Amino acid sequence: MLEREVVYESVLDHDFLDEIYSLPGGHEIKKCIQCGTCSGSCPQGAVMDYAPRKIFSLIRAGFRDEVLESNTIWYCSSCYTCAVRCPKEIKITDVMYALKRIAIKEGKAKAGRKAAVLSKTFMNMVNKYGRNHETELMTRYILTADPFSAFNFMPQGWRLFSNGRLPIMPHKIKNIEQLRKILKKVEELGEI
Amino acid sequence: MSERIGVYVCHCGTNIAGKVDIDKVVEFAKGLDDVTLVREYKFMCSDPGQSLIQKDIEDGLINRVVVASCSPLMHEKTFRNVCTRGGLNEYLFAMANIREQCSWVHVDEAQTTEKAKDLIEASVRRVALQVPLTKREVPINPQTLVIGGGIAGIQAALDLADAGKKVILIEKEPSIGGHMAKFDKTFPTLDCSACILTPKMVSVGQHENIELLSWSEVEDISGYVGNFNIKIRKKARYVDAELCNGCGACWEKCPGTRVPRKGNVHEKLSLGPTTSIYMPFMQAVPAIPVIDTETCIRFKNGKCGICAAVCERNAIKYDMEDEIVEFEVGNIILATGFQTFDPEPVKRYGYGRFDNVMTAIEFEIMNCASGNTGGKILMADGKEPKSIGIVHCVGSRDKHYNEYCSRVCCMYALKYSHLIKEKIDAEVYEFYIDLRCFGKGYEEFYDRLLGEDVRFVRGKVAEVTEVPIEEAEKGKLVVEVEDTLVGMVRRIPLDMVVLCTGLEAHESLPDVAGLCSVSIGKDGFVIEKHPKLGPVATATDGVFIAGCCQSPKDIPDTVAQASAASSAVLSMITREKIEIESATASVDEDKCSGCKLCNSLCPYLAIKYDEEKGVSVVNEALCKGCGTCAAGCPSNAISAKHFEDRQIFAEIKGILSA
Amino acid sequence: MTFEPKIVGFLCNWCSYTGADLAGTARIKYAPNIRSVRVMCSGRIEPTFIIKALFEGADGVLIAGCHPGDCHYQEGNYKALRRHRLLQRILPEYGVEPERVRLEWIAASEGERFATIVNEFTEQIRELGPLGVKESLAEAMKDDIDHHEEHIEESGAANEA
Amino acid sequence: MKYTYYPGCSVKATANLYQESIDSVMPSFGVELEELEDWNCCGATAYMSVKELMSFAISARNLAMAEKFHRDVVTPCSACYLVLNKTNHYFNDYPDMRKKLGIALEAGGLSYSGNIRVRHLLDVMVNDVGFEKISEAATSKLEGLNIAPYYGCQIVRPFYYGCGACSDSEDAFDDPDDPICMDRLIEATGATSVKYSMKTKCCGSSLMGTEEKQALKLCRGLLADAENNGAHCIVTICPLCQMNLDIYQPKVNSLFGTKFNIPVIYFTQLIGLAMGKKPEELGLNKLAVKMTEPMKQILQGA
Repeated sequence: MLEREVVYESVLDHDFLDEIYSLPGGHEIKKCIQCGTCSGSCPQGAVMDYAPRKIFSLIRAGFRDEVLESNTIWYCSSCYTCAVRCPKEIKITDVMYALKRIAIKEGKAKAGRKAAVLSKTFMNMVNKYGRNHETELMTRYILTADPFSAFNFMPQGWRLFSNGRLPIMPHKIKNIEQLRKILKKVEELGEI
Repeated sequence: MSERIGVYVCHCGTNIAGKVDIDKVVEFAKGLDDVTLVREYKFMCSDPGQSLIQKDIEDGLINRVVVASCSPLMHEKTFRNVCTRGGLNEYLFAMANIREQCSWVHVDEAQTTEKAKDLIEASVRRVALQVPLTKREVPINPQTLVIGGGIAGIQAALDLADAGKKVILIEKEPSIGGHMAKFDKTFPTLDCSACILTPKMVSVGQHENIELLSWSEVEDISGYVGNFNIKIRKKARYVDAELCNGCGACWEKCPGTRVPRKGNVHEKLSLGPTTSIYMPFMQAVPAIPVIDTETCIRFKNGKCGICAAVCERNAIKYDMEDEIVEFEVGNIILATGFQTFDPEPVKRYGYGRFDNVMTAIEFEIMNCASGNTGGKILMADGKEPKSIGIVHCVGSRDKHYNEYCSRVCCMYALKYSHLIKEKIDAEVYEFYIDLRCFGKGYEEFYDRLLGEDVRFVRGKVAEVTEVPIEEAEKGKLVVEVEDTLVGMVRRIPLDMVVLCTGLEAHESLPDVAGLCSVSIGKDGFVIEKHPKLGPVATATDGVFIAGCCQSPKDIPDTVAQASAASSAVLSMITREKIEIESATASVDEDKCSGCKLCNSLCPYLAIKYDEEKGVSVVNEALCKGCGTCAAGCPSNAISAKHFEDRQIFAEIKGILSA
Repeated sequence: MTFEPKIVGFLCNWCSYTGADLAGTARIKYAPNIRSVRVMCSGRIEPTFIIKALFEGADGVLIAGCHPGDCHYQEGNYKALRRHRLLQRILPEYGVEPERVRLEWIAASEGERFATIVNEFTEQIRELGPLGVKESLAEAMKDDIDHHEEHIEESGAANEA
Repeated sequence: MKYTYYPGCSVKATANLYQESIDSVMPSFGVELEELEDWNCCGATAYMSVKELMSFAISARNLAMAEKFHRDVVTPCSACYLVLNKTNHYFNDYPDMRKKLGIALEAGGLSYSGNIRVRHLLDVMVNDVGFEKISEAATSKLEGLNIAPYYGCQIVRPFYYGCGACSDSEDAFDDPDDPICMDRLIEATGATSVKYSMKTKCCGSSLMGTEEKQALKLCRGLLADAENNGAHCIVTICPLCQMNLDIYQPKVNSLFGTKFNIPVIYFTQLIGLAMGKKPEELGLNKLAVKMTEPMKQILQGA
């Protein structure tokens, strides 16, 4: 968290709200009444820097860095409890995704460094094979994010392997070219 | 044809002038055929504005009038009256709606101005073809129907009856009194609900001008303002009202159970007897019981008959049947009231799953001195709770259920806190989003509660659970909520949770409103004639509204609206006569081929075939001017007055002329 | 320059016109292409009104009435529905795409819905382009319209007499 | 009843035991699952965190390929169910997205009109097959077995009836806070469904790789609630939930000093057991937390 005594208007980003709002999932975010249903419902609410409700306040007030650098967005486990309960039907989970993307794009994903690595590794895996290969995913992820934690994952890996649940070879889809063409076109079109 | 049309363009302050170039519009209007005079004014509906038109008519400058201003639904009547005062037939007037459907809804000034021009040209072309029509007058029946016997209906009925007018008050429950009869105390003054309501109920029962039909429902409404025909179904009570003296011997001996006698405290909450023959509560008006045929043993297997045996006056009549009665009334007041939101679908609050989660109405009944807990606050197992949570906005301010604020919950929730603190030694938590204490004495009441050690937590409750995390939570209900002012998620163990369920229009409203041709808004409540200036009237002349059928409201507002509705009715009755729409259909007998198609098209059976002449004839008293017959006539023999084909054609031509 | 379609709306007094007014009271913005004609009931709307509007230069026609079951005159909207269906079959014979004539139910409380429908419809007509067959349409309809107009001239004169 | 089958990556790997039970059980109910040829990963939650439109695009490739069969797409994985469904909804709800996805698919020689229904295998079992048929097939009634139905998140959220998050309600089949269809399915097998509060709470699967402690905490809460309410085992419908609660259960024990020993099985395995099939046939030998003695005894008695 950044420390400030008084917040000057000049340091706030008042376009941040519109940036979120214009995303498909950002719809209705302006209608938040700060009731706290989301925070109260969030299984991770207690460990977040700011629980979801506060994230909306910060977005609306223009605290761009505080939001993007918070651990909140990386603690979201996509359980959608807040989203179905929100009395204003704000797609909160989608907003969290949007924040994750902006944070990764702008290199502000400090609090979510590991999650960012995992997500990117996953994406690369899918782009490469068309499918996820869990063995390779975890190996690459651990090596990139935190090689020293490898021993931490080993018991689980062994449990999978010994029960015949860990395939060694990745499966590549036949028409990977088609998938790549589609992705290339999206790149040209630009994200929404 | 040389008509002399006067066009009056209203600025409506900046409402129109801010988006429409008035000068251009005026120039344009001057160039239209038959237009002899164009004026503009800041507010055409103001006195000076109206005088402008009146004077031009009186001076003989014009013989047709077009006002380009707001919606005809807003001011058509105003300007028609101006014409009449000036000596011009009011049907030689047309309006161009350049505000609601033009300046207020478009962004680009040039386009808005163009549209305003088109709309004015349409009205000018139309008005040139309009013909004078004569107004018809009908007498107003001085009798009034009030539908619903809650505090709104009671107040309206008493006001009218005290003024010497006859009232028919119908109530679908066995007694009048509505929700107010279930309350113990009323906020913020804490006066006893029964003490202030019962005298009113009694005067309704005794009033010579009120015919009270309880346990009755509206079957049909036909006719029009001043002359409605009403059919009412008097449901069989199985108790003869003439003979019964309300002694209570029947329910004291009744072996049937309408409300379970076993089960926990909350399941058997009731104000009146829990038997199959019952009175809803002891102060019931009329004080006559009714048999609940769903649970009555006699009706289930024919084997009982105890109530008839114990009744000394032989008032029990098992063979009673529903009865249809008919009335004629001049006006109708709708006062169908509300029902509370059913919280069962909000699974996360556990209503129906957890014994000690209860609704506001259940809690009211529990608090009511005449209820079967004697006003004691008890948990389902009969013990006194040590901590109670009050959850606001259940089913209100929530897009999944009702989007609107139910308006009374904050205040009744505060009332509960006070009652709890007064009666027992328990901690009370209020879980609120915003506290809306807007009425007279309300903020002061909140202030008082703050001093009574009520714990206020700002946050909508996320969930009520029984799963304990720490020792103190075992065996308790745990409320999970973000205390938004502190910014922390809290878990609060409680013995009892009261859900402040919101108010919804009563489920019977859509049917009744349909019978009166009154529209229901998307929130489920009746749409009033005007949200600001016509809050007790509806779009249907002669049908008025009072109380929660229009929107959630508290008792003072309900009573005020009821009195307003009755005074509106009184002003109608005092007039004795009312003018009704002249724009009816008429048949050109020369063209009518006598095919009778229109006879079946007319929803009011206003067109009859004249055997002698071999043509169809419109009964103008029954015709409401919808024009369906005119549109359907294959020989073009029917014209809808004031909406004739040629007038509409002229209007179409006008809007497309640019 | 983009094509600005001309749209004529026929709105029933009790629901749809009130709904359109509500859009105004709530200051909801929508495309300025629509100009509305108020009738007491959607049951009053004759197919000839619509033909006339297309003939006079409209690119699209919106008919709006109360929701089924809500008609102020009990069932005028059902009549409108039937006439609309009939018209949908006839329009292609004049060379007019049936999508140019749209029927919607708009309640008095649905200001926002009115605005949404107008916007959608305007865009739809914009994509369809101007009613290109206007010349041939005029030719094809001439007899019908002339006949009808003669007819109503007479009846109008009769009314005034 | 023929469906286009979308297994998803996990079912082909770490959840191969799920697939084995599906293969073993489904034909008995006349459910024919024809695997979508050359399907690709749905993208799950991770892809969406990096690129939005791309994640919808890869998901849409599957839908586009499936559309020509005019059958419902069925997946046994809750995450795939959610992502495919979400793609479908957003494709239909947001014209701009529809347009762009259309262009992208075209680049791959595909097109999609948005008319496919994505369903979960559980939905097919309870609504198309029905409890009656399941009950009939359950020849070895599992009486005495207490089972905690674990729905998890993504099958009931956000696509359930009445929720503003979805534009039509047809895809939904149960309540987001208190679903009951699996409870009824358990009863149909003769077993007892355990009433507990955590049945739709998050197990933290998506956090296990990054915020392990928090994820383990969520697992502990779930396992504790099931155990306290007398569950012999937990039944689940999602490969990610299963792996999380199964593979990580020893770790939960070591971190929090608990002694959980609760097998976590798939609903298809449960149905198989009720049909009298051998555990190996259903892939039950591949569980990390093996079937307990009391469980085995009940099964033998059945």
